[in-house]
Amino acid sequence: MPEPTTLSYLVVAALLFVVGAFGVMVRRNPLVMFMCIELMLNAVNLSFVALAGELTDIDGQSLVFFVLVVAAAEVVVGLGLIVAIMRNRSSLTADDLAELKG
Amino acid sequence: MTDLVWLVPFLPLVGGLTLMVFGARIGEPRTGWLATLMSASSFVLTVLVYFDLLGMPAEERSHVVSLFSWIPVGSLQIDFALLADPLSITMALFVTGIGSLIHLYSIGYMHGDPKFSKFFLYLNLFVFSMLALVLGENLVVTFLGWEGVGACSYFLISFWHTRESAAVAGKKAFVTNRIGDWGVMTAMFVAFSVVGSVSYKAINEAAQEGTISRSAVSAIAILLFVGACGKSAQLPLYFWLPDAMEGPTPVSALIHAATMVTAGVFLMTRVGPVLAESYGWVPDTVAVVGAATALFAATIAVAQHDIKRVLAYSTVSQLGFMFLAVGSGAYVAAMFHMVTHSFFKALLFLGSGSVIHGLHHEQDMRKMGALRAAMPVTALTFIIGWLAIAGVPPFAGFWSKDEILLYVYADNRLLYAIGMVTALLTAYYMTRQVILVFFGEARWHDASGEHGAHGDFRPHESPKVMLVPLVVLSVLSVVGGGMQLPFSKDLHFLGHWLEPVVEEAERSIKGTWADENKYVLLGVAVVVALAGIALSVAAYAKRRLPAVEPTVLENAWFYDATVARLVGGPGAASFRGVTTFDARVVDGAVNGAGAVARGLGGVVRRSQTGFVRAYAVFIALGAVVLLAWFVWRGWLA
Amino acid sequence: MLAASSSTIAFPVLTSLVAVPLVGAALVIFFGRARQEWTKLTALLTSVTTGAISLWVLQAFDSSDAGFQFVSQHEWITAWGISWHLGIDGISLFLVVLTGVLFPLVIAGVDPHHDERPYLAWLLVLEAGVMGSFISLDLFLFFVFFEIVLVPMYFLIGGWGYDQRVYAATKFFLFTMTGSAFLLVGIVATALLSRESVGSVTFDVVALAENGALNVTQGRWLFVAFAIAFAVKVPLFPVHTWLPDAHTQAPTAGSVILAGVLLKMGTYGLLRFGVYLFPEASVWARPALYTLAVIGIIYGAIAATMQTDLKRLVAYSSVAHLGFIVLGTFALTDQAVTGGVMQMVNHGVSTSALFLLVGMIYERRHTRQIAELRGLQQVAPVFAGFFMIVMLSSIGLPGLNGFVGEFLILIGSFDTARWWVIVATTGVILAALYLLWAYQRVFHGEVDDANRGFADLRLREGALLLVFVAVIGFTGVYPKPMLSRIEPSVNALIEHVESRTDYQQPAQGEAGK
Amino acid sequence: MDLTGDFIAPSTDWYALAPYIVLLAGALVLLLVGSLTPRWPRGWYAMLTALTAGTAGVVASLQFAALADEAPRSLMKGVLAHDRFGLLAVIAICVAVIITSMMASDAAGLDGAQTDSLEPFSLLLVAALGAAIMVTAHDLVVSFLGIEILSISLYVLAASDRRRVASHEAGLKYFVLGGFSSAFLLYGIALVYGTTGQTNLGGIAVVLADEVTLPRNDAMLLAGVALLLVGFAFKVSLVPFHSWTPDVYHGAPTYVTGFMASLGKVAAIVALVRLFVIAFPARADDWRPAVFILAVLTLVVGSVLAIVQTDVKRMLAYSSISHAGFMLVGLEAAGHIGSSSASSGTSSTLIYVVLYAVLALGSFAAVSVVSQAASVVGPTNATSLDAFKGVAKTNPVFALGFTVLLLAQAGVPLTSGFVAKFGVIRAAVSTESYVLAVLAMVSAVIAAYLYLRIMVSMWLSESSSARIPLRPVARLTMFVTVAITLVLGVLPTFVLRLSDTLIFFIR
Repeated sequence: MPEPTTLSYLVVAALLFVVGAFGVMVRRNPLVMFMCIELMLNAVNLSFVALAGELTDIDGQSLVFFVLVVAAAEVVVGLGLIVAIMRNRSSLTADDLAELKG
Repeated sequence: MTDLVWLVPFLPLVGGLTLMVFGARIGEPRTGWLATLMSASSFVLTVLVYFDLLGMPAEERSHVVSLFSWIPVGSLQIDFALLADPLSITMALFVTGIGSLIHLYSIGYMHGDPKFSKFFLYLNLFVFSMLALVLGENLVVTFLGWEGVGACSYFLISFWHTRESAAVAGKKAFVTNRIGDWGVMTAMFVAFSVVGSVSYKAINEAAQEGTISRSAVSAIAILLFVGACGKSAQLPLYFWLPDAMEGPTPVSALIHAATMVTAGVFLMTRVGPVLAESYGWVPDTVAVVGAATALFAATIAVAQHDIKRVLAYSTVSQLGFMFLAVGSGAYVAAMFHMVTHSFFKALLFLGSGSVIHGLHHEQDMRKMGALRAAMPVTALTFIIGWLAIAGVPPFAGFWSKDEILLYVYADNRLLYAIGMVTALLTAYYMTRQVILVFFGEARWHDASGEHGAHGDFRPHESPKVMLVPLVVLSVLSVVGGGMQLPFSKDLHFLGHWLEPVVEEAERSIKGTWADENKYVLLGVAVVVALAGIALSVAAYAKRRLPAVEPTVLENAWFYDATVARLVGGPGAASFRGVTTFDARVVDGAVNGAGAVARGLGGVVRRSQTGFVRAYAVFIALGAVVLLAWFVWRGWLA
Repeated sequence: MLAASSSTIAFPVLTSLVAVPLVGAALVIFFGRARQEWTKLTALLTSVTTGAISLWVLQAFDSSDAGFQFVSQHEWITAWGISWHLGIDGISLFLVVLTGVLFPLVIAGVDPHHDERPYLAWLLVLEAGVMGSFISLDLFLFFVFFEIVLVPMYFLIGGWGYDQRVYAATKFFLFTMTGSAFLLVGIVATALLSRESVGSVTFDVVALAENGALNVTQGRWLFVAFAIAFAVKVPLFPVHTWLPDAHTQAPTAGSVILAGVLLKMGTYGLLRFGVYLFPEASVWARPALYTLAVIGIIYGAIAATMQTDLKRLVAYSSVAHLGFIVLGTFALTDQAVTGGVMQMVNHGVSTSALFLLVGMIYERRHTRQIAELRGLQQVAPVFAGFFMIVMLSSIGLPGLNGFVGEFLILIGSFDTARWWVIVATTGVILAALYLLWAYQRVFHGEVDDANRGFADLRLREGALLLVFVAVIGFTGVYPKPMLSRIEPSVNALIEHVESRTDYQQPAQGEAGK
Repeated sequence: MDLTGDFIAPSTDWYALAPYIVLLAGALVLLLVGSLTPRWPRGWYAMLTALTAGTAGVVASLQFAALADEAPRSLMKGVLAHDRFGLLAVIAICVAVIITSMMASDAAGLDGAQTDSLEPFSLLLVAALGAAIMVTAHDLVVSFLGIEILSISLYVLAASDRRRVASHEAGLKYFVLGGFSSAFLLYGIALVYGTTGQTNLGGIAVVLADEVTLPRNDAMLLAGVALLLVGFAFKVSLVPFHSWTPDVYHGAPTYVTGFMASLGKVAAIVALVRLFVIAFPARADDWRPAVFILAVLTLVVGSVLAIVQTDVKRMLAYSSISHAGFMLVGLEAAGHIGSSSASSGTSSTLIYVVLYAVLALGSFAAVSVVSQAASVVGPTNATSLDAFKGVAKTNPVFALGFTVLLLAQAGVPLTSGFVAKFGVIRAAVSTESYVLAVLAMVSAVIAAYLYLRIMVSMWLSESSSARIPLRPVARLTMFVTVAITLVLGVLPTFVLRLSDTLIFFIR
């Protein structure tokens, strides 16, 4: 079994990213949408690592930590919002929130 | 003395302006006398100028008085200048003379009219404009008068504007005249373009010396003739004149018989050299149009019942004669006829006015008859006028008409024939009028019912102030012919007087058959005139012949009606079309643009569904497109 | 050349022409609240002062000097090469005077129905804007005034107009602004493209015109950009449709100002900037503009004939009249352009008077529908008399002002635009048609009960109209003082064109045509 | 890898960092002290916030002034730029914070804003910090951090109205889409990093300057650029990445909307310009066409959608989009690297966004004033066009002020709005992109209809409501913004002088 090259990592990352993007576009459950966004972010992380490896450059590796922190922060806020909204209404899909339009 | 010629138009202007401001305060009848005084004094002035000119050697009888620089821009230098020469003074003489008489007459005729002083304001303004027209040194000053008389005639025709017909007639006259003005203006443009000046002197000289192309000359001539057709009511623009009879009768006498309508003839005479130097077809056109109008109008006059309309059509017909003369190069004859015509036609109109006045504004000849007893002076004077226009020697009309026909014969036999027929008809319908009005049985008793004003209805003779002008004019109609007698060169007083002006253009018939046998032609003319009278008498007095008054003639060959239908039908329709086009298409496009923008917004707006997923899709699609572009660029690199 | 002479003087006359009305507006707004009764007086005084200044300018104007006079130039936005540059020459002189005289008359003669204070304030702001656009010699400055004028006019129409006012005001604003969109781009491009030839980026009209060296393509494109904006303002067919709505819906004062001076900003712009900055292009574009102008003349007249609303009728007649002016402007002969400039003023006077009269009719009868009016001459002869005189001036009767301008335009354009002139002259017939017809329907005939109560002219109205009639009469009989002041500048402008193009003004009178 | 090399701490220029530190400190103090002490009297939070922002602003201004004669430099090993270009933005940001905090405390209780608590204020400061980092970031990663700091606080602020569902909806939408776009942005960073081995803007520029990059890498690099553009386009709300804007602007409390429209715009556009002009000049020919298309789309769609709205907040949201289009016109000009006037594009864009920020603050302040009154009066949609009917009758001066702001947005001369537009158009023309210039102006006309509609309902419609109570803060805000609008409109020289020096940022 051949050693995976940088390119293959990048391809995987790209696929993950696309999957995540589609998730955001098709799913209605806000929580799932968050996860998809997380997926996209981590796909990017993967490519960061891969590229950093190819460039033999430590910065790329360290970038990942920034991203992780940011992602964590986003999740906190997102969940906070969900909770706030759930307080008013029992069940929630993203499509329920479509009063603002036009 | 001639330097004071500017006072001639100035006085009536002052009179007019005075009446405009203080007219109401001065009041009847003083306003009338004031206006008359102004007009009369300018007549006196004109006479003085006339003698002054007479005192000079013939070649110096052309005097320019420049008052001030009117429109000076670069190469275009238009002065407000007056030209005192035999032609203009001749015009000025009978304009002021007859004008004054008619002012006088109006004092009686307009007595008691609520707008008495306004009437005289208009009359004075008219006299001013007419004088500016004839005395103008260049086309533009003439045009000032030209438009001025148009405006005044508009005011005076629609003087009794509460009558719908009067209002319409006034507007019709003005607009029709404007069509002619298009010609005059364009002529001025051409003249300035090729000659570099609009003064008659410059234009005529340029035409004679051939410094300008013949086509340009012809263009100027024909365009001016278009204007003349408008003003002088020639085919195809004649139809406003009969309607103009809506105005008070003095107006018809002054404007629509004696003076304004002759302006066209005057203008053509003024630019005689231009007409003479232009291509042959131009004068021919003038002559043909003149002849055609003369005949056409005469036939119509045969079947009219309105006492004034008969005279109106006869005026058109007589003007036709004048153009016939001009077209045949007989300028002196034209002027001669213009003057005599102004005498007897004014006389006839004032006479008819007197009749109308006496019958309490009855104009239908079928409701008249046997008035000679009731109003003897009017009858007598009217009969003199009739003899004059019918062409019975030795009355004025005979000589002038004969002179015209003399030249026409030399020029073109066919036109001569037409002229003769017209002369016959003229004699016929004028006789008819005289019989219907003054002879036969009185048909106006039954009119008393309709005019049930006073129980026993009696026509009465008009006051002195109206009769004096009649008498004066009738005298002139008798002796007027003396101006220009055919018997010997020495008797061509008018001819000699006008020679310096018209010699260039005047056409010599010396040695032609017509000249040798002019007495034969004289005889023929007399015979024709008497024949016409005889026929008429037979038809209307003796009842031996049926009175021929077909509807087609009564309705003026339906010419007017046809024009009206064209204007009212296709004309109005096309105008409405343009207006709709403006509202629907042009403005529609504007509002449409707005609608499109809003509509577009409405459509795009739907994409803003409010669903997060949808928004995400937009972003993703946008991203894909951008990626595609950039990556493609990348591969290129 | 135009730039040659510039007599600078101590007191900033022209600046004050703009400043005084603005100060007046401020006073009206701030002190008017405290003293209602002084509001009108304040407005009147300031506008009269402005008028007086403009008249002083007229009197002090040196008619032998073709260049710009009373020039005042100060730094403004130096970073962009923009300066406060004002000047006046024969072309703008009478427009300035007209503006200066018209506003006090309107303020004195016409009262708003409500909210006098803002109304007067807007009028004064409008005056400042109009004045500014006639005297500014800096493209940017001109644009500022040209554009700022929209705001007060928008509020005047929208605030004090008739039932359709909002639609009309919005249409007016957006339509004109669309034109300005092109104008702005054009202005900037002109300044930047002439950078090298002029030496620096400047919006100074004189500098650009004298030293600017645009190549043919640039010149033509820029000219088109300018022309679009001005064509809307004039308005030329087919971008004229805002005018009838604006005129009809505007309050009397609005219509008067609109017809009197606002439209002239378009024709003036075409002459001052179109021709002066882009000689080659304006020679090139002449056929197109002739055609549009002549279409406007005939089309406007025809449309006017069929109107049922007096104000709309007058509005369309304006389209026709301004057609004449544009024709003259681009005929580029001494007579035609001079006539055009003069006709700008004439039309300003006559049409303003017409709108005043129509306004008075509306005051009395609360309708502008021709069909509802009848036989007014019977009950109001003096009123009818004034209307007649003004109408005849508009028809172009010799002896009144309208004739001189129209005649000069046509006779001057005949050599350069012969066939167009021949067609345009028929407009003279149509003018008589639609005005006389309207007059007949409104003033002639037997008066009916609805109109029997129609009051004749009141003293104030008479005094107001008398001014107009006096001007109409005087300029008709003795236009020389006016022409002699206009002509030198026009001459210089045409020489400017001749020196930069192969166009040569035709010399009349040489044989053979 | 050699880990033995001794660690050298970066020499830190504390003074230059002062603005960031002040803002951060302010936020923290507010949080700690505020939560430890009992509730403060109303207005104190706002006071402290304003004070903090004020201090930061003053410091930034001093630094800005100082930079007149010293060369711009980079901080923290070149991750932050210390140049006038950034500092002017920082100043604008601080002003935005001051005004917004005022309006926020003014809106307390009303308009649903829970601004009697302290969170919003600390969030304002945090957002400001993020924005400040964004506009000065000279490194992709730092830029990303700045964006996230700003965005996350904005998410919360947008949702901060606990009673109105609309506010929640706005928050959630903004959050989801924001995260989504951040992912693209981040991916872009990754690819650029992967191809150039650099995250430092200057470094990237250096690498791209020499032409030895493989085709594959070039495609990949440009893909990265594309994704970066997507990320920023979302923040700047360019069509078709704009769709969140109207909803969020509409749903968020009005003072937050004003904050987003001013501070958010400034931060995003400045960061975008800096990134493209500094990092990718070598690829200008690739990204300029894309910017061109985006500009046209944004201009047209923004104005066309604006005129069909019936809610003033949405109207202004869409108009902010079309304004973004105008800013792109400047960026497009800046993309003509060869041209001598490319720099005018850069500066004109910055000037435009700063002046627009002032207008937006003023306009939304006016909207919140009216909407507060309306929401007190009745249940009607507080920000609908009807709420403005006849305002001129009841509050003429206020109406006049708002009208000035609207006319300025429409680009009427003698207002800052015109100066801004003129600058951008001038830049576009000087780089001979006439088409874009004309399109921009025409779309401005379309947009003008929108402002006219608001003016119509204020001036030309019959008065429905009673007189609107104007609190001193609202008065002050309106006065200041209107004054700036007019003064800079009549005498823009000051601004233009600056604009010449703005372009000397570090490379």
